[in-house]
Amino acid sequence: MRTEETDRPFYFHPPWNILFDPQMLEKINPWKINLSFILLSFLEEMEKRDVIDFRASGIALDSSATVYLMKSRLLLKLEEPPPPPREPNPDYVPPPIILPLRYELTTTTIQNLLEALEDAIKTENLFKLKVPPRSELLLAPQEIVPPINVYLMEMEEQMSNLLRKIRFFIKEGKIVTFSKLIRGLEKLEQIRNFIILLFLAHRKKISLWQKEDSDEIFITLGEDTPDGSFK
Amino acid sequence: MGASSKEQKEKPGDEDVNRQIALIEAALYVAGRPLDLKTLGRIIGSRSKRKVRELARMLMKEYEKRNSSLEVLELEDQRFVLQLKTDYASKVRRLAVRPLLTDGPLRTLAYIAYRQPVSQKQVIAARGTHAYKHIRQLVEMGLVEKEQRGRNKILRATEYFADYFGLSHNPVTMKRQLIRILNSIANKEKKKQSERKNKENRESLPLNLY
Amino acid sequence: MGASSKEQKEKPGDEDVNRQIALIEAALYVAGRPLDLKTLGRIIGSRSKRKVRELARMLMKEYEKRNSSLEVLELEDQRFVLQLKTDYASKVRRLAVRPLLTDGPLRTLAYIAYRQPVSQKQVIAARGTHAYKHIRQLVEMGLVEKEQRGRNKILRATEYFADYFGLSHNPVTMKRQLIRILNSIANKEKKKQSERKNKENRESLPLNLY
Repeated sequence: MRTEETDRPFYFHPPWNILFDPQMLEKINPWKINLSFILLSFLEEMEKRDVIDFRASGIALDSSATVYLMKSRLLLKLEEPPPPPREPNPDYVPPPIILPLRYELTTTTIQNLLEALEDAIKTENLFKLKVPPRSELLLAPQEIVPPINVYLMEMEEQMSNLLRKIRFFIKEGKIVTFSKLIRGLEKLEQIRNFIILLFLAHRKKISLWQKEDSDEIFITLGEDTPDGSFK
Repeated sequence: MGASSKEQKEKPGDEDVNRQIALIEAALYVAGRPLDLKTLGRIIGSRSKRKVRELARMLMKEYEKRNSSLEVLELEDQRFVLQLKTDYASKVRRLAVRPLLTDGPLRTLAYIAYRQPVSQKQVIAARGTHAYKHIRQLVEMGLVEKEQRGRNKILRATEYFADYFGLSHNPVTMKRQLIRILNSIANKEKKKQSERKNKENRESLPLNLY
Repeated sequence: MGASSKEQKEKPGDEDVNRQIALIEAALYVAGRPLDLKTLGRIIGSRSKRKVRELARMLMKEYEKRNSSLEVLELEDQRFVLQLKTDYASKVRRLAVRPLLTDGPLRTLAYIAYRQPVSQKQVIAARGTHAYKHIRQLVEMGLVEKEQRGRNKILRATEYFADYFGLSHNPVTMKRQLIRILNSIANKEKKKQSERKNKENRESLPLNLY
């Protein structure tokens, strides 16, 4: 019935084990060790068990000397010994109060969240995030203004053309990215496509996405154009 | 015929009572704080405080009979509150919606409540400089309020705090009630500590108790 | 003899079951949101989903039997929730007085949910340095989670956030839901604005699309 635990000598258990574990002894703050208590109880325990272990006593004595040495070294470094633990407090601090647990319905609604979102987006540096893939495209406005005017006149037609193209890509099961959509087109055409995309998004025909750290724009069909319908 | 007309009268009456009790329950559930008879009366559409109290007590009894982790309490000032029984708290604490205060801020809170009105300077002197952070947190949570008085900042527990414990909103009464609560907590803790000391063979034990 | 030993066995068993049901109630009450079987299992110390579901259903039945304004529901994804019955909500909603978050942190939260997954850097750039504090608070409240990815900290909204606002747990769907609702608000607002002034700034148009 003897377990491994009971086979080990008693002094390998707390509080005496501190004297028999050099690694532990090195780590501990010597001021935290009450040597007289440990040694006295060690002796008492040996007496109680009627086994005098001189080897263990020697180690205990050696460790005690080490602890004293550590303490005196700290003192020499002008380190104050910590104040006695039970010094009366200058002011009484009551124990922590535990608040009772009560569920509480909060007043914040999804509406509040969305209003907050609008505010957050308004103040965000939008241009940094919303520019098309190559920002230089928008940096030459003089050149593109006249053609756009022509374009605006046939906007409806252009929009349905582009929407057809997007649907085609989606039907093929491909992810529609802006760069895929404009692949092979000239710069001016790319800009036109981007503007039409914005109009399509405005009419909820499509949704536009951007991933973080990427200039790519992802395109999905909008709520007014469910995936299945290819009218 | 008389019997049947009586039945007809009682039936909707019972339903009314049930509905009113359920409404009081709904009110206490949503509020998450003690509500007074006037507020509860407004919810069930009754001006009779006596009647409202009766209904709230019926709800309280119903909760007592149930095998429930929740309880309805009647506080000294005739307010009622629905809350979790304390012996369930430790197991489900971490699921709570609001960030829960850790031991440090709770001690600072206890100190402020105990000494209120108390200057911030005094709180820092008693609790250390980390208490600045606690005070900020407690003010943010609405448990403590700060008032500039001359060069001093005066701290006190809020009514919201008082509601947590079902304490009176009157500062003097609140303080008296609090001191009683804090003393009883302190006594319990002392008991626990001495029990723990007796068992203190392993270092890991006291850590796991919390 | 057999009967008495059976009785002895059953009694503590019954108490256990009652305690476990009450613990599930405690968890659902404190959380105020749907909890899955795993979470509930952890609370009652059981890994058997079947058993947890059974106990939660017992709680549900108990609530059905009571004259209560509260109900326990089993959702399609096997989560359970304790909530106020809808026909009581309108009567007591005005007793809710505290917002989940103040304006600043709420805006930061909305921004994170909208842009997620989003780097902390980007959130700070968009919301200002005070957002560091907001992020800490949001993480503490369990509304946002932070993941270290290389040198970046990536933020996203948690399932708790989704549950609180009744949004999908799937981040992509959640984002789409947010955008849809936002667009409908934006459109309404735009209508109002254009009614007020016919001259609309053309540049602002595409910006509101997102």
